[in-house]
Amino acid sequence: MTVPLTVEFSGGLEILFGGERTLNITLRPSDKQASSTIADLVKYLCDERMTDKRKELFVIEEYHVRPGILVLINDADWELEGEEEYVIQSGDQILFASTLHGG
Amino acid sequence: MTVPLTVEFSGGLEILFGGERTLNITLRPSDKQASSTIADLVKYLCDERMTDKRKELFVIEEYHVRPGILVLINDADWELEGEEEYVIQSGDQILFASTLHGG
Amino acid sequence: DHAVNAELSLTEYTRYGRQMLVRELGKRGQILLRKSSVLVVGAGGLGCPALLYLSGAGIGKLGIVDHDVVSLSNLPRQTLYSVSAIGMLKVDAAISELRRRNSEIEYVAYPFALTSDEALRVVDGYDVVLDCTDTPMSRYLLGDVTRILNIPLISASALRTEAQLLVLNRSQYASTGPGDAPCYRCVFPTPPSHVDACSDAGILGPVVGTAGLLQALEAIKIIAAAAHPELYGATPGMLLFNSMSDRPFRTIRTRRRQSSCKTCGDNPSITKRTFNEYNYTEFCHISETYPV
Amino acid sequence: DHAVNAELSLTEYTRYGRQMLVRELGKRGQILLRKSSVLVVGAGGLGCPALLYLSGAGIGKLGIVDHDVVSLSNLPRQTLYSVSAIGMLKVDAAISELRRRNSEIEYVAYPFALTSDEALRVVDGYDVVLDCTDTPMSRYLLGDVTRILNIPLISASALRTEAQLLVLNRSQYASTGPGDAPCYRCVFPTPPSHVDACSDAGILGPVVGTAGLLQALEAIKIIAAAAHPELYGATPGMLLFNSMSDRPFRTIRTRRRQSSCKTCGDNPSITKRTFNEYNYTEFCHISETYPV
Ligand SMILES: [Zn+2]
Ligand SMILES: [Zn+2]
Repeated sequence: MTVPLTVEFSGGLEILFGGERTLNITLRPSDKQASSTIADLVKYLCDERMTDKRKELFVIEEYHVRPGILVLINDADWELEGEEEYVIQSGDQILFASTLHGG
Repeated sequence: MTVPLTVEFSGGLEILFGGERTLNITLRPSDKQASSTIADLVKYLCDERMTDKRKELFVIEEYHVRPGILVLINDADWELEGEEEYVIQSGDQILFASTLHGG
Repeated sequence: DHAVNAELSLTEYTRYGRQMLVRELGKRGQILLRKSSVLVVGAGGLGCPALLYLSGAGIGKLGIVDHDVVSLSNLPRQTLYSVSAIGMLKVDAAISELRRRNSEIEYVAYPFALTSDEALRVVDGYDVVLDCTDTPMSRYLLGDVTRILNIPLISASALRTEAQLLVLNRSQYASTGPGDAPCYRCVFPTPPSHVDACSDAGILGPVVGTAGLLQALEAIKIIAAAAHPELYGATPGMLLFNSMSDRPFRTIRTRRRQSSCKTCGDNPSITKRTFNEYNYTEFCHISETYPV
Repeated sequence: DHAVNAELSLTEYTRYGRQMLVRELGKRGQILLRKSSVLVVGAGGLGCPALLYLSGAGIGKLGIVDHDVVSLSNLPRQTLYSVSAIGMLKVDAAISELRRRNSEIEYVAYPFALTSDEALRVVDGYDVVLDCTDTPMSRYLLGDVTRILNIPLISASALRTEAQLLVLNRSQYASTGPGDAPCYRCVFPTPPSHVDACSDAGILGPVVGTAGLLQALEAIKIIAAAAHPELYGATPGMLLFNSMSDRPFRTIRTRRRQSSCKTCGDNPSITKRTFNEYNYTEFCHISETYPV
């Protein structure tokens, strides 16, 4: 089952994705899976959509979102939704936001 | 068919409704109707929910929203949706906002 | 473009360096700010922070319209004014305070209330206008003048714990014309029958201050967009801010240009030629003020 | 309550009258503002507008922590400072500018960078703390200190065209304890591996200014809520502001207090007693800066 969703980047992460702040994506689960998780989405973004080679600015240790990046699922911290294991629903809005420290 | 919706007030209109900024409402269409419009909602709010007697601060000429009040249907100006004739859908958010002029 | 190829001085590089690093502004945007002019109508709770940040950003010419003098009750939210400015004309006190921070800007004082007699003359030639006034009459007047002169208008208002922001006469930041963008009168064809004033209903300083800062930001974006049109999209239309709400900011889809609009519709009756004859006082006759 | 029955002077009624008309503040709220104290850590792009509006609103005592001196490159967004203040300590320049507007406030200068040696001593006794700093180290340090001392913390940050605001240690405005509210370390258990600074990545003045104003507003609300608890609900948690987005403001549901938190979890290792031994420099060791 394919799942359409919106992915947004902010806090400078958009620079890693060709300057695009918003991507409209349709995820196709791999053969063994019936659905896609945030972990699948992160791998897909790294492998298929990232235009910058510096993957360490987005993930560490193969596809774990690096510390300092907020992941928001429909405007809620992903910790409230199950983090990497959250199963993406049709129409979800996923925001990856670098935390800012300037003042 | 009953329709649950959220009504919000701002710009001072909440004072006319007992200070409540948000009302969760379930509308029941009258006998002759299959559905409820914004016009029906405005009449219901005036007759059933307004705690202030000064109806002229909300409506003019029997149940027409007075000039100076923005009506927003799911964050869009009601002019884009058909104004008083818009048929309310389940889960709609209707905001009545007095336009401000202070500076 | 000759202007965009102009050079900045070393002082300008030092002063504006941090904001020039932002790619949506950059060196080209900074040069555009320097060669542009913004008119701020009203030097009160909205106008003070707007002026402070427009002057800070390096807008070349800032016009300020206000007939009023500074009073003690202004100070909490009209943050350009010190105690020693009480009794001074706001335009004079504001310019003196802005000059202390940035004397490279050209400041122009209009120490009177804008009426239809001089509105066209004052507004003509400015690149962006900020409506920081506090009456429906001045809002319709500025709405009509800016639409007739094809100037983007950034209108804000505030009361109690709430504020509203509206970008008019432009739908796209990088556009030079209104397109399908509404004018003030398109959005509000009928004047309000009741109006609250800050002096009656009260206002929190940071609420009106936030609205003024967002006006300055929109003005900077409209000017800088010409340097980097590919980075800019649609203007926000309308923004509602209610600081007591659990969703304090809302972006609203407003109506588009109305064919029935008296100023920008298919058969406009308010034009450059007829503008002087239009009676704003009569049109905005408010039957009673809104009792708090 | 004796304090809430205190009287205001005629000057105070005149100066603060407009904001006292707002029912969420009122006379009782104004008296609470006068008897309360706010510590602003960092007098830069966030701290300047926050201080200007906190002083304007009549907070009784304002503490300002900053070790830095004013430079020309600060002026566009650090709007308390005039050209003549260049080279002065920011705390001194800020207080001198704030006094010109409101000399009734008690201003306290802390002209040093906050380190764990004096953080507890400096922060203790303030009613609200604003984090207007610009490094992860200072953010974790303030997060821990305020959580240990049970003081609400309003943390903001900004870069390029974006800003973030976070109310910590309080879930409800009128609450006196954290309840299930997270501390800074609950929301960010692991320090970032890459960090941008405004000096490298740039910043737009009105963006950081808006975040600073919203910090002042949240501080005022937290203080005034005690006078009118029935009018106040939950704090906003987190607010994201991206001025280039077509939905520029988002309210975010953050995580709640984490039982694993080192500062406020079930087995905290960072306490009043051990706080001095914690090595913030080592914890926040940033391997490389984020290339722009
Ligand atoms: Zn029009
Ligand atoms: Zn914690």
